Amino acid sequence: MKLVTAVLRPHVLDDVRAALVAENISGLTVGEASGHGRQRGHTEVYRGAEYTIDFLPKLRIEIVVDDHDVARVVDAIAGAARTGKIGDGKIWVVPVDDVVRVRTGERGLDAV
Amino acid sequence: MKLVTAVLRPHVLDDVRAALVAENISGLTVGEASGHGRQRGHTEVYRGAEYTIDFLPKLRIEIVVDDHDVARVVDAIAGAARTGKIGDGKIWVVPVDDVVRVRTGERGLDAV
Amino acid sequence: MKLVTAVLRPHVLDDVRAALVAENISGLTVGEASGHGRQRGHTEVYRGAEYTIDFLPKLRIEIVVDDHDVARVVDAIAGAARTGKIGDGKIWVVPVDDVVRVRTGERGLDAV
Amino acid sequence: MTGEREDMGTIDSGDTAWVLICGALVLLMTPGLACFYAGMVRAKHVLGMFMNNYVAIAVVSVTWVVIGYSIAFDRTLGGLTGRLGMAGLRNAAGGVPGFPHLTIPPLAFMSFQLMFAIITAALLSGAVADRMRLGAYVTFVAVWSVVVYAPLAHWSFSPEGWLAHRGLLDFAGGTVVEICSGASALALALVVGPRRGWPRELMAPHNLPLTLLGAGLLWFGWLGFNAGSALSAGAIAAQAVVNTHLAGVGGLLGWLVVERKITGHATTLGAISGAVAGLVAVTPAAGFVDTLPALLLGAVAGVVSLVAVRLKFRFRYDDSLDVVGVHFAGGVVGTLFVGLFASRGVNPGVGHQGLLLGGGFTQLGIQALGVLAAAVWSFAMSYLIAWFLRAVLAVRVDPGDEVVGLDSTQHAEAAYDLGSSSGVGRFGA
Amino acid sequence: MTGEREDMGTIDSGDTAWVLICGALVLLMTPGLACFYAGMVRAKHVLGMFMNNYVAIAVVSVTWVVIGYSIAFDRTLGGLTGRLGMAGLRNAAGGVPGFPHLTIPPLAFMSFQLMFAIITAALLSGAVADRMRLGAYVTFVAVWSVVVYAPLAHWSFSPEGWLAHRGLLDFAGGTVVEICSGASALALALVVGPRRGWPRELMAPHNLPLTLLGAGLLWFGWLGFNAGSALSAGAIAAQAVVNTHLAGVGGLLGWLVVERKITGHATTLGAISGAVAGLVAVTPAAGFVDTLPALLLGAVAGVVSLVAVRLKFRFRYDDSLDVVGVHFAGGVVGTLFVGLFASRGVNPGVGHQGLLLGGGFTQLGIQALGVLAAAVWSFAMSYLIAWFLRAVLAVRVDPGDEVVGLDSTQHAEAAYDLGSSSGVGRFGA
Amino acid sequence: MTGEREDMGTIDSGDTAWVLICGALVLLMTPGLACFYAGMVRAKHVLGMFMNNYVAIAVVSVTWVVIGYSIAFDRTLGGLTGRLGMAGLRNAAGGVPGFPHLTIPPLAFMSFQLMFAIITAALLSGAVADRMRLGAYVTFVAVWSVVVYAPLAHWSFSPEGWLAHRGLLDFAGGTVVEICSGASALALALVVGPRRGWPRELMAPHNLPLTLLGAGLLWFGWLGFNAGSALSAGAIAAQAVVNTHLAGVGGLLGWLVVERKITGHATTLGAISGAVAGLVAVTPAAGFVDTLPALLLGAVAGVVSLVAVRLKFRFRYDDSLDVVGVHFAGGVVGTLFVGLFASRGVNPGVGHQGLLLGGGFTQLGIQALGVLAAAVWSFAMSYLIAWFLRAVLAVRVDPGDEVVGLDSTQHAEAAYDLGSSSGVGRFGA
Ligand SMILES: Nc1ncnc2c1ncn2[C@@H]1O[C@H](COP(=O)(O)OP(=O)(O)O)[C@@H](O)[C@H]1O
Ligand SMILES: Nc1ncnc2c1ncn2[C@@H]1O[C@H](COP(=O)(O)OP(=O)(O)O)[C@@H](O)[C@H]1O
Ligand SMILES: Nc1ncnc2c1ncn2[C@@H]1O[C@H](COP(=O)(O)OP(=O)(O)O)[C@@H](O)[C@H]1O
Repeated sequence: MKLVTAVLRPHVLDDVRAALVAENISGLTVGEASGHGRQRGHTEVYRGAEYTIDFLPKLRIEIVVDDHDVARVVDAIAGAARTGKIGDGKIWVVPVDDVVRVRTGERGLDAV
Repeated sequence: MKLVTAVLRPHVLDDVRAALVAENISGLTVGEASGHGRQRGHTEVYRGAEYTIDFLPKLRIEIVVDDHDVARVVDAIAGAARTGKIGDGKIWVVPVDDVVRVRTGERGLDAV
Repeated sequence: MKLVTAVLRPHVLDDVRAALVAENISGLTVGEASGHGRQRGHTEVYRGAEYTIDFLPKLRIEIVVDDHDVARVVDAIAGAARTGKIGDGKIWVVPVDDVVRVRTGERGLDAV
Repeated sequence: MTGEREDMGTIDSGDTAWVLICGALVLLMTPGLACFYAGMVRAKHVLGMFMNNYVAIAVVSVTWVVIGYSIAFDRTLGGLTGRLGMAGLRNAAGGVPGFPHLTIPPLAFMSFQLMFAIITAALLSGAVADRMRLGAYVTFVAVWSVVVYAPLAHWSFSPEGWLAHRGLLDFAGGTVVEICSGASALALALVVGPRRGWPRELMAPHNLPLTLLGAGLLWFGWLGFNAGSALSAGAIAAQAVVNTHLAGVGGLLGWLVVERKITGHATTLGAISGAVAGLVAVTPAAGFVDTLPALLLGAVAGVVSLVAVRLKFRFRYDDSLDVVGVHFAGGVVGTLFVGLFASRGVNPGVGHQGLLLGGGFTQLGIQALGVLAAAVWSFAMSYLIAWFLRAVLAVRVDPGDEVVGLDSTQHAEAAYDLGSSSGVGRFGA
Repeated sequence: MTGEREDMGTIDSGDTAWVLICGALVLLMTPGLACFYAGMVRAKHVLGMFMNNYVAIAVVSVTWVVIGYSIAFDRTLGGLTGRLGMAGLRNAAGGVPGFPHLTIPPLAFMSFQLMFAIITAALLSGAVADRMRLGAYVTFVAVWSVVVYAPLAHWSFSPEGWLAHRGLLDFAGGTVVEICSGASALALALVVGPRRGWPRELMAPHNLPLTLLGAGLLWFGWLGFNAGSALSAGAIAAQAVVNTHLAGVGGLLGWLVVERKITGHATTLGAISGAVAGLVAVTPAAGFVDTLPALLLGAVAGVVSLVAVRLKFRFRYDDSLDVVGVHFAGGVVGTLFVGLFASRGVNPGVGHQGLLLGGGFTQLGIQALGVLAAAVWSFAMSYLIAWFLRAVLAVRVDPGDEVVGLDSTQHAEAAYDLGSSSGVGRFGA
Repeated sequence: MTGEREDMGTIDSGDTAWVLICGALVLLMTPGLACFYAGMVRAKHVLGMFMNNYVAIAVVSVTWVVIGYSIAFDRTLGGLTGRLGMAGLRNAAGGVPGFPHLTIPPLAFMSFQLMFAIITAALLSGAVADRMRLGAYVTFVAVWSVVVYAPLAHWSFSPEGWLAHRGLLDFAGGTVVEICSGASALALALVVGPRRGWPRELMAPHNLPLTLLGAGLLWFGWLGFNAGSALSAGAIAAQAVVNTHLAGVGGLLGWLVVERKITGHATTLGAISGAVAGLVAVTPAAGFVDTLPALLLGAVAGVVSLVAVRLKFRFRYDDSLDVVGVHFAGGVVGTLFVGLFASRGVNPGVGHQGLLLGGGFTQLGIQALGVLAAAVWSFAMSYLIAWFLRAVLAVRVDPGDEVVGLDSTQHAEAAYDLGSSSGVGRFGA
């Protein structure tokens, strides 16, 4: 199993979820994050003083998937989240030793 | 070493921490997250318009542990967080190459 | 590739980022977290009733890096974040199978 | 400080204190409205909403002083508009045409009326939340306050205006404030177009406590809005206070009861939306009807508004914060209601008793005329102005900016920066 | 608008303006209280608290107009209750029995008193925060406002009531508002039972700025609450303003100083809790005592409240937001204090000088009787009503809903949706 | 309740109602200021700011009653200070020296003036936000209110004070409130030193809606602040209301227009900063100048303040929330402006017409003298007091505490605990 983590623009969540549902993936966990990269931040002005905000709001999505679903999931996310402009984000994949479903205690693939 | 990540219901934190303390685990990092899975969201009503909220509030706990503590830790968390109702959440385990304690620079097991 | 995750004090972000820039690392993702460990929490008082807050605010930084950058990155973060007092935090390193840049679909090292 | 009281003949200090403080209460309604509205938008558009309300205060104050007041309250030109003899407030301290028995300084009257013009303009911002360019909004409001609002105020509020002259009873602005803001808002929303993603996307309020606090300030201010319109501190003002309050109460209950029946939930946004609808509806009626009718009026308005706010989904206009559903609907209900329940016992200024008090259809007819005139005038003129503006300048922000949010893109600010001291970092016991 | 001032003989426009605006200030206290309370609950119960306050406005307004006012202020039946001759406000505009020299329109008096009934009811919501069903709360408040509050108001506020007749001095409601709300809150809290997890779990305020703002609105409103009770704008009103303010000041300082001594910290919640305790305590005294005694009274009340709010942990009743500790304790202190410092020099309406001004124990005895009567009556009757309600319907929400929060489960809303524009996303310089 | 209106000879109920309610409005300004300021600091220092404002209410109330009022308004000692005959408010109910024709109870005057002293002190907290120890701040304010503020109030506000005697026109405190707070704030900021990390670090407002709401409350209260200073409800009060409002409007527009030109953005913080600057500037002028000059004055002040707030970066004093840039600058502009536009037509109390109204340089000279005297006195004395305090006790919190935040370290509280019910957990449609 793998853990797919994606850091994306905030407003793509709906589209990403729809794309995942189309791949029969419904479980996922989302959190807020701030990202720094090539995308430029913006300027804020308070009483005439200008400040540069370097970090931009991002979503961070985590999905545990079966090994042979990884490619499909990554493609689905990337496809739905792509705007083509700098700042679309990253997806990374990490190996997972084990998964547990808390409710039942099921392990491994059954738990996903 | 392993990184144990648990996505749980928000109100179980106290119980989970107590269970971990009983296992002599005291270090952990917590964050907020939103989860989507089999558990159904709820409906909100604003001036007569109904909206479905698909994501539910969850906690996300991370603990780096020694390899031979993994089983105990996972069981402790799962035991404390289980309500038996859909939505209890998931725990996953990921291999860790190295750990550093920032304060001292200690590495590996000593750093946990 | 590796994923370096660091849990640090909130106010070190600027210094850590500067240290990373010095190492030619500019991409990173940050989130808020709460940490529990040896560092003692603080007390709050509401209408004479005292409560102990066990969790302390932390930052959680994630950086995907090339294998041979890991050591430098970890050292840079640890160096910039160290105050020497309990509660400085942890850094852990996890193996990464693959990375994708959403914008372009680039994979692996090119995507970082 | 002077320490001495000036003697101005007919000036009554109690009446003056009353109207001045009521004017202050009405002024407070605009910041209250800003909170009420801003709490309802999404977190990235909050400051845009505040901005629209605060600039409305500024812009309308200028147009009112420069020319609006004169159009509204100088001697009439055929009942249609005031002359320009009080432009720039020339001669404004001397008296108010049509109000020979005024017991307050004319400037107190002028500024009380100014606050009305402000809040009416500010209400429009709710219909075009989250997308209208500040420059376009400012331009619209400036033109509208002179071309649409001031003449209508003349018709209904100046005793020499054609509607007032025909006997229209509009105590504190059912036509001038409520119908006008509602109809103008509809026109504006139609021309500006819906928010990106509406109605598919969830656009839930980002901070209901702010909205609820704003509603409290509105309720508070409304007592001054309506009862100050008595222009004196006596029995009519007292009746107006009671009626205003009870109509708010009726609206709150009316909305809640029906909402609970329909959706199974009683919501706080529903409660205060109903209250505001009741307060809107009683605005033309506050000093003309008796106590229990006012309570009834509120309840009716609460229910009508609950239905009316749903119409936008059917007719597909994005009146984002329901200016039409609350102010237009409530204003119509209230203005007509006066025709049913106006009572000479409550106010000797009532010409014809209401229909249900045995006065026949006369007053109701006049009220209906007032509704019609105000609605048509406001809608048509506002549509025209908005349409013209859209032809000559950009009325909407860049679509990308709309996604990112008005606050950072238009105003270079962020509403909140709660950092790590909120929520996260506070687990544990 | 009428533009003319009606002449009603004895009506004084200054007094009328004063009482009307004070009534508006008292109305504002309930939204203020809503903020004060809502800021203190956890983020998932915020709207539940607002709802309880806003529906209290609505429900009590209806019961007051329908029957409560008549019970409180119509001609007496043996000093125990008013008759029902003013039910539905029949004849209410004609005058107020026992107030022959009233210089304000009777409806102004009626609505000023209505605002008192509202806030007293709203206070109860603090004792049963985060767990009581809306339906049960509404039912309780409706019955309580008629059966408990209105008769007590008759006893103390109507000159024909038995307590007032015996010479009880209660300027603005030490018995009627403060002791009554405190004792009723205790009864209600006992019957409803504690919050899940109390007192083990941390239940820290979720938004202290909201609470602090609410406290500011309360303080502002309290000036009207107390000084409006003079029913005229003169020296007694001025004295009441000064006393009210200084008692708030004394309470703030009293609490802070002792708190700092005990816990090592001066907290903002402590500061305003002390201020509110001082304002509570001066309520019965504002128009009867001199300036420095008022300051002293506030300080005493601040310290007493600091101690009293801790009692709930000892006696294990979950008076969640300390209605008992602040309002009951403060009300008792203040009502008795009048017996010590009442001064004929300040107010010719004082029958017996206070004990410390050489008037002997007479007034103190009467005040103690008032305390006792108000406390026993309010507690016993409220307990009875609550107990009865618990027997016939569910008074608490489902335990699961209590964990998830009232806002989403009861009201289908979320207080906040600060999304990604708050905090996160704003690192950096 | 008394139900009867006391007759005190020259007391006018309308004037009394007016001044009492204006006093309440001024009281509300301090919680309003607390919101205004607290929204501008970072999320970890919010309660520290609220605390400073609320304790200012308490501390200054005590010093004012004990001795400050007497220094300010008792009979004069050579024009420099009042005597101590009204210490502890002895004889304070009997009259106010220099105000023989007062138509309100002297205690109403006393408490109206008290509110001025409070807000002036509270303003100082903005200059030393996020770093000053509560104990040191309290001590400073207590001493300052007696030693700096009260004498200056005597000079300008008591007709027997040397500045007033020379003909200084300061309607509601351009010297006493605005210049004094600004100059004192500068002294305090210099002695206390800058915030850790200033000016390198981003110290953006954490909650602009709170700030914007606070500004709304300030604007509302300011109408009472300025127009209440007429001490009667008549034409001058009406003029003061109009002028005050229009100056706020002018300031808002002035700032916004220039800001947009310079930075490309019109910000909400800029809008209300300009409005406040306009309100500040009109404070000395409200009852002395005509309507259009007031609007102009506001616009000038808005632009001047926009420039003045930038000076701190050049001269490297951390006047954190711009008390100097807004209040000092605005106060100077407004006080001098009176010398240009003071009009006997508006207020018969004006001795010399303003320069631009043909009165020559006399009044302008007096005004300049007032500016100078107030500025030098306030700055020098405040510097002295602050310097002395720094010598004998810690004026700043522990540097570590400054990083962690005043709220948790000093007050053992957290401003927000929005938990999982905000933002996160609310994705989806
Ligand atoms: N090396 C990295 N490790 C972790 N997150 C990264 C890394 N590089 C970029 N990110 C995340 O991806 C986001 C987008 O990256 P950016 O370089 O701005 O654009 P793009 O992905 O289009 O090249 C960043 O805001 C950050 O959250
Ligand atoms: N494949 C997954 N990857 C990551 N998180 C998941 C996944 N599936 C579920 N989750 C998380 O677990 C939570 C509970 O899952 P859900 O299916 O609702 O109930 P249960 O775990 O009881 O079967 C979800 O809200 C989500 O946060
Ligand atoms: N085993 C662990 N797994 C995950 N996070 C941990 C672990 N131990 C500590 N942490 C994180 O590191 C932070 C600092 O740890 P602490 O023990 O307080 O100090 P130090 O790192 O200086 O020894 C904690 O607040 C927590 O967020």
